[in-house]
Amino acid sequence: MRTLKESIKVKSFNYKKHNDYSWSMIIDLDRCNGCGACVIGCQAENNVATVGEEEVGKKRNMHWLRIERYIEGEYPHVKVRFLPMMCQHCAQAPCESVCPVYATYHNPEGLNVQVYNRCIGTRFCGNNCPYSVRYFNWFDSSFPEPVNNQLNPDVSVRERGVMEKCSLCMQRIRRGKDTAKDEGREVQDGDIQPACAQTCPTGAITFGNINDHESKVYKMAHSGRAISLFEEKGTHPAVKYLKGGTNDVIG
Amino acid sequence: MASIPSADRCVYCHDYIKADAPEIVKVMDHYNGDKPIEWVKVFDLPDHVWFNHKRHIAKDVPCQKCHGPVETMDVVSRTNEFSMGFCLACHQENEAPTDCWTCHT
Amino acid sequence: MSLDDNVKRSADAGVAGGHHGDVMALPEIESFRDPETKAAKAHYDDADIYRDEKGFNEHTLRPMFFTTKSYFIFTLALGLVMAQGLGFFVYQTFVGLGMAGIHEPVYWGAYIATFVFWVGMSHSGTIVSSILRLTQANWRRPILRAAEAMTAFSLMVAGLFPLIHVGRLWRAYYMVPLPSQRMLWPNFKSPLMWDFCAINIYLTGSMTFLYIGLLPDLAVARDKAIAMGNWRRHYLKVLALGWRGSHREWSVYNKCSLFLAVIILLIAPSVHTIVSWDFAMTMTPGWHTTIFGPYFVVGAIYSGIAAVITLMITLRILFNLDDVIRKFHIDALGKLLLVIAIIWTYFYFCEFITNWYSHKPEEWEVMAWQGHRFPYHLMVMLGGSCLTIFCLSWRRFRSCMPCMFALTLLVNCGMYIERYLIVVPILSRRDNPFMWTDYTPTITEVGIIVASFAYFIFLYAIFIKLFPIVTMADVKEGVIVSGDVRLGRHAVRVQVKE
Amino acid sequence: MDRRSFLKLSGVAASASVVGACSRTSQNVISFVEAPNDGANPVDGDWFATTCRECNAGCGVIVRTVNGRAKKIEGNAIHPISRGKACARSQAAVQTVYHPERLTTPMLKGAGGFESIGWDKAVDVISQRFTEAEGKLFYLNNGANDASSGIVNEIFGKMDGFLNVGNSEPGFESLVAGGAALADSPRLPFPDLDHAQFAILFGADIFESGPSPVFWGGSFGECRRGRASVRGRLVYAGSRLSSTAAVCDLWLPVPPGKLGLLALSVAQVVVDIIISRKLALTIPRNALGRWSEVLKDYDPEKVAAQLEMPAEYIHKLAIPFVDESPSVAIAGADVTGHVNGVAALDAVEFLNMLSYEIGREKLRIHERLTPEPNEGLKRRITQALGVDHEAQGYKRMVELVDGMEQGKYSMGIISHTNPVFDTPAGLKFKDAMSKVGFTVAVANFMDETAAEATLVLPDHHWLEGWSVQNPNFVPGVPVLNLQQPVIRPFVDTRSGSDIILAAAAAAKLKTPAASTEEFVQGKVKQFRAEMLGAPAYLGDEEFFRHLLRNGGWWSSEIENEPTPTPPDSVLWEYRDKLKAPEPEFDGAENPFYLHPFQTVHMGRGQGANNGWLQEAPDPITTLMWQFWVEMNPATAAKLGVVEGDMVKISSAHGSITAPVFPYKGIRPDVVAVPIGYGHTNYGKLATGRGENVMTLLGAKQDTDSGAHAWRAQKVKVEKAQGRMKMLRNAHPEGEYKGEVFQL
Amino acid sequence: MSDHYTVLGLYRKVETITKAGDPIREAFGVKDGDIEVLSSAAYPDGALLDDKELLHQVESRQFLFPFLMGFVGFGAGVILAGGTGYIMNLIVGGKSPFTYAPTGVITYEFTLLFGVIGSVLSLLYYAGLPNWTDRAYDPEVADGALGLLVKVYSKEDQEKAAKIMEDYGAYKIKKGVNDF
Repeated sequence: MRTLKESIKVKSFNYKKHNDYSWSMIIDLDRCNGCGACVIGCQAENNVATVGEEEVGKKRNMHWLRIERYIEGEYPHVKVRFLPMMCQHCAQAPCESVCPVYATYHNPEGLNVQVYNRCIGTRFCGNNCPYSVRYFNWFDSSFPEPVNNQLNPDVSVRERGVMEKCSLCMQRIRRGKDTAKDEGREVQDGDIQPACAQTCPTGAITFGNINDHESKVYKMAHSGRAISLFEEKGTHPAVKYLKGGTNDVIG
Repeated sequence: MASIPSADRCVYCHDYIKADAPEIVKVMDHYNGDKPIEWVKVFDLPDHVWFNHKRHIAKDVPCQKCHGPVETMDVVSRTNEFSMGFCLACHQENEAPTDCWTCHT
Repeated sequence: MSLDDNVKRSADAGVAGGHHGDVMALPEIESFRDPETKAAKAHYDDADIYRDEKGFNEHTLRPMFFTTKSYFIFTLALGLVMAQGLGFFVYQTFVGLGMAGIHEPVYWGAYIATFVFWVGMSHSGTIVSSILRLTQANWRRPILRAAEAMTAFSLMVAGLFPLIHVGRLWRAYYMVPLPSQRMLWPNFKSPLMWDFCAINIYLTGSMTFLYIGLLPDLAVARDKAIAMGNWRRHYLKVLALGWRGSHREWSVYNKCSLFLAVIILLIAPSVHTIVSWDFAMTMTPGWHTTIFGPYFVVGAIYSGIAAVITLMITLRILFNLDDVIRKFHIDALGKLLLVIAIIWTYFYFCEFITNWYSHKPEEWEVMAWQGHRFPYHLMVMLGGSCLTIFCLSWRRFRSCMPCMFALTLLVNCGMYIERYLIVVPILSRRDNPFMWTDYTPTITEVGIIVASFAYFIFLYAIFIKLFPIVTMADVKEGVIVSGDVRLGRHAVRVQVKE
Repeated sequence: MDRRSFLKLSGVAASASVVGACSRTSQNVISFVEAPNDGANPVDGDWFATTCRECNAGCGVIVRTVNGRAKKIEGNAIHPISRGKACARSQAAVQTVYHPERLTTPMLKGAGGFESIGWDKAVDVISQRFTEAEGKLFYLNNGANDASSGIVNEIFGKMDGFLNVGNSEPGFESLVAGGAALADSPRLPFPDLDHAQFAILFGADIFESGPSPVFWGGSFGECRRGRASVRGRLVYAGSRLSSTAAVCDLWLPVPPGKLGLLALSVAQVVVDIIISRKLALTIPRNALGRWSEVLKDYDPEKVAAQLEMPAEYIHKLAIPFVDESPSVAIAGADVTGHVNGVAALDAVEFLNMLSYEIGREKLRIHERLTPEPNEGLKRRITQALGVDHEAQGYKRMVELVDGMEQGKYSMGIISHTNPVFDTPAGLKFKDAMSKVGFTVAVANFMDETAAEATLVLPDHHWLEGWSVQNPNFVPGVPVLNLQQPVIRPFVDTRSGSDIILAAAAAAKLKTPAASTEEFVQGKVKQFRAEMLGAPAYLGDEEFFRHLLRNGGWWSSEIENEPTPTPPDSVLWEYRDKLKAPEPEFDGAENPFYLHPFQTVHMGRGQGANNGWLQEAPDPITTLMWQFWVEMNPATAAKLGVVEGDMVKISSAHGSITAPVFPYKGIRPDVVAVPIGYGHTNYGKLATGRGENVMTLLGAKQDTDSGAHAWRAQKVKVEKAQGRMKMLRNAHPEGEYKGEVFQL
Repeated sequence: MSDHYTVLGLYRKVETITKAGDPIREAFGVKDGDIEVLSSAAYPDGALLDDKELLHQVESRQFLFPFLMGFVGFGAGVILAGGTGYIMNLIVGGKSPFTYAPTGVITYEFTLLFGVIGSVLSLLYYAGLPNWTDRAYDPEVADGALGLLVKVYSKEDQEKAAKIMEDYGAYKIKKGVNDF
């Protein structure tokens, strides 16, 4: 076992040098039509479990991304809005500082990383998230024999008692950076797509590195339409939403 | 997670090189009988760890550093315990990323 | 009668080396030593047991040495209740936390409310034993140990709940700050780590406080056990550390218990403040208020003292210690409870009016929903505060044992519900309206919570049988240092200043 | 793929296993005997292009396989229909390959139910049946013109007793037939939403059902925010605020069946505007005069009462239709689901023609009027696959059922469709089917139809088999989709078309090819000459591989050619086509209109046995694992029911009970019920969940196109006892508090 | 070194024991540490035996234990809370690896913990307590008797001390060797 002296000598991972990436996602609420392709795409990519009927009755469904549907107005002037809600990867994440075992922390690339095998399941982070986007494995996720062939080998399958949430498809980011490093080039904009951004038919979800000023994400974030949810809570989320168009267009 | 090349690769040469060695015969039976070979994993990482040989080879880390002096062994045995400390120590010495998501996604 | 008469009387005490300065204050201790002389009517002398110390020892050690058959039946029943709780807990650990009723936005439920309740109960010991000891309130003497024992045991029960409600119990050792090959340390910026440290420190602190207080009585119990040849003599001999009651030991002992009282007095409020910071440090509307620290501490003292009264009354009845723990003590505790009830109601009203008046949408949403959904809960809580203040202000009520017993139980129920109302409704009506929900505890949770109460009482039952429950050393000291001085036509009880 | 070996374990099975296996179990790694053709890349996995066959839209998808196991399906970036995207159903299809309830062995219905027989015995039985039938057989598939329908057509096409039928989605064939009524060849009128600035959707739930939600979703994205300068605006007219209507800017709750009337009144205003503003159009002056004279009695003031909306709303639709050209009108299931479907469709066509005339060069607007250059190629590819558009639709289904009643067919092949479940009760398909001596069901799972069939053939999953597919919904570009096996068969199944070929060969019938793969290569070779933009220097084999790598052939060059002027003869036809007949309803005495609709996850019911699709929350109701009926809160109050109470919906043909979901976005006199629930024999997850709304529908058909008028049904609704817990994702009060986010 | 002899005299009343204290002391010139009085309750200092000076030097140093241990606790708290944060070097919730407030909370807790430990140590050290050898003691002390214990270095002195105690009203004398 390393002595205390050795561990102090540790050259800790120096953040400043490496954070030329700051991943962020922009969701254009004008384009989202609530079709749910992203929900299933995320589930297929990240081995998210289905919990069955009676657990869903207890509001324990595990989708990392949910489409929130709000209704406004009375008949016949009814307006329905869709709001895809996933982990916002806040810069000042209220969930990170309360975890007693560093199971979730903010990595130098602007992601709120949830380390599944470090989590002991106190669920304090789930309580502290104003967006309620953290999901807990109440039971062991059941992938019966033939179905487990579909599991994605890059993502671990979580045991009961572990908190999980949208990881902005860390494994795809890591693969994108690896292939870029193999081919000896920088990561271009649009090179890396999380599962939801890749499969969104209307192109509502865009992903990219907001530090590089030519990226689509940067232009959208500074397009004046960009808002972040619960801005007054000061969490500075990395996921921003573009306001939908004004709906009282006609009349 | 690494994998084992398919049996037809072995057969390509061992059809005639040391074809009588008992182990080689076992491989040939499997190939001819169309039965896939069930190798027993000697080096196995827990399921919550994602290991990528490519990055280590790119940094030309010798196989012996982790797998031990394989060239001297005729039956490969596990020399060092693949614990987190083992990997972290090496990562810290060589300025490799020690970020949690490097190995735990 | 001039003052010097008093001096003459105390002079009769014939203390060797009269040249000491404070001889005047030394009262006559005749009454205690000599059974025949009947001193003037004083609080301590009307009971027969005080005629001689041997009788006193016999009387107070009876609960420890003689167990009736009903005691075994009672502990067996407690054991059964605990077994069913243990069964649920083991099942929940192996099957998964889904057995409990908690779900997505309400991640903490009845378990955490019970955890806060038990940590709250633990403040009885510190308040009674340290504050009263430091302020030399003489009526504290017989109830010291019972209250300290309650602290230790309610903390032991409270310490279980973080383990019960944690998701992966078999990985909970990640929180222990020991170096390991993983080179990973727990996160000391998290209120849960402060909880972990505070509760463990408070547990060691109160166990030490309990044990140091117990030391002289262990010696007395040891001598009796050796005399009776009772099986308890082995562990009593070891635990008494060879205490002989020499004056050097007494002097050092008093100083040490003084230090401990001060330190425990500093630890106790910090523990419950840190437990309240589990909620206050979050940004959930309704939790994120600055008043939570003092509010929880006063709530803890409130439910602690109520529990002490309940306990004293049960001890009086079960082990007929009514001449050791007198009505006068319950009355004094009742007055203290009245004061704390007023302070607690003040704090509760503060929280309510700030919330209601400013009408901040997200905070008022919870309060309104809480009101509409939990009317009877609110009633019990108000019962806990208004009713208490009213009843406790009557001396006749305070000295009627069954009424006090019922009232203090009501107070504790009110406090439990108040903790439940802090944890659950605020979580179910949080920021994201899409994820609002309702939470009701399941049979697993109820089973485990009931088992925790049984576990507390079980610990207490075991403690009573293994260690003397009344602080004999203090009571004797009380008798020794007290005497009575004639003031006009009355004899006034007086105590030498320690 | 060299030798086809059925080694179940041949794939390397070192897939991810459960986290936290504390004991250091020594797993073993199973290596391939022969490496797949281009090597199995264990870490990153390989991507293969194929075509998604969950519905007939024919989106091109790429599939990631790691160690011979399919892991993820994603859209093929260069495919013209999917444009790199995929819908929820295609993403969830990857799990059905490894579904525990997949059929594994062919089963023949003996005395006591099914008993499994070997593949060879199955081929013998079928070939023996082929010889007996001498062409008196029918082939029924789900309306897709792919390799299997092509093969069956080429074998039995010439024989007189043969009938080729497509059980395509309701409301779909009217779109085709509607186009046919005005043009010489049946084609779907394709409005170009991508470049439109203003769109009126007449009951078109194109983002959740319809031919391809992925394509239309992409177009919607482009229309809304594709262009930096302008934001496209959409208006939805229809009786229910579906998730398509939710994203439009305005919802007009028009009474059911009256959409044709609305279209005509908008057209009337548009024609008046054109005349009053004297816009210079290529339409001759007298044509405009005649049209305005025909449209005179559809003046907004006259029809406003019937449409239950203020008259100036119609003006508000028409004015932007002209000003914000290019504008577009899209007809959907609400239009075609009624008896006057085709008439309404003509009105919408007329609107499109007018908008095309106004914004001539900006739009690739109207397929019919602009015969694209190699128009013949698309039709010839379709015919080459042996399917013509008359095969589509309910009219042919009725003909098939009558044929079965009269015993005209001694044998039938039903491939990948479930008519017993998803055809209306009025058709009585199940009884007719029992009259056919021998029916073969080619399917992946045991469903209601396969349970009725005499022989069940487990087919390859579409990730494991060969096929070619020509999507009949074509966005103006000829497409030939190729479907290749991306993984080896997971269970011991064989391709349905291979079995038919083998049986036909055994019955000494002329077969186009020895196996489906050969047939596909043959088709590619046949059209190679006309495939513009295909590299000529490649040999046939390399060319086939090149197309396989792209996922099929489509020529993008054609798309951006300038559109020629419309022939005058066509313009005159509108004169007598413009009419708005009154809609007729089955069970007219009942108070409520029944509004069956396709949900985005269940489709017509194929998705019901998929755990992911059942658990995905429905966009509008956010309900999971649940069947429901939507009702306006006012109606629910009148009936005295609250959310979760059961109600009984009955019509002349049947009755169902369902829990109520009060929803503000529906007309008070309309009751909406999702299709796809109420399976009786479709696996553990689907059986017994909800009820089948199709059992309420009669057999009323569209007068002109013969399509099934599936929304022309009126029902009675009364309170039944019992309640059901609504498994909803949204909170009943929280869902109205959206302003928290200041969206 | 040479063995010593102890005499334990038991008295019923406080007055009688106070009278016996001084004669014994003058008779043998007993040093302060060799005479002790046993009682079952804490009598105020000097009430039974004039040993003010004896306890004085003890009293002055006893508070040092908790005080010093408090400092040790302070150090432990800072190292544990702040040090581990620094070594782990993870940015959590926008807070820097080393943060003052949480370290302060943990330091407060550990200072008090070590304070408790210090005071217990001071008790055990100064009272010389954990000493399970059976020393001169009589169970009756627990029942209220007051014992006067003297340590002398010769048998004769032991006899003489026993005789003096008896004169001053000790109702029971116990002699022992090497058990002070």
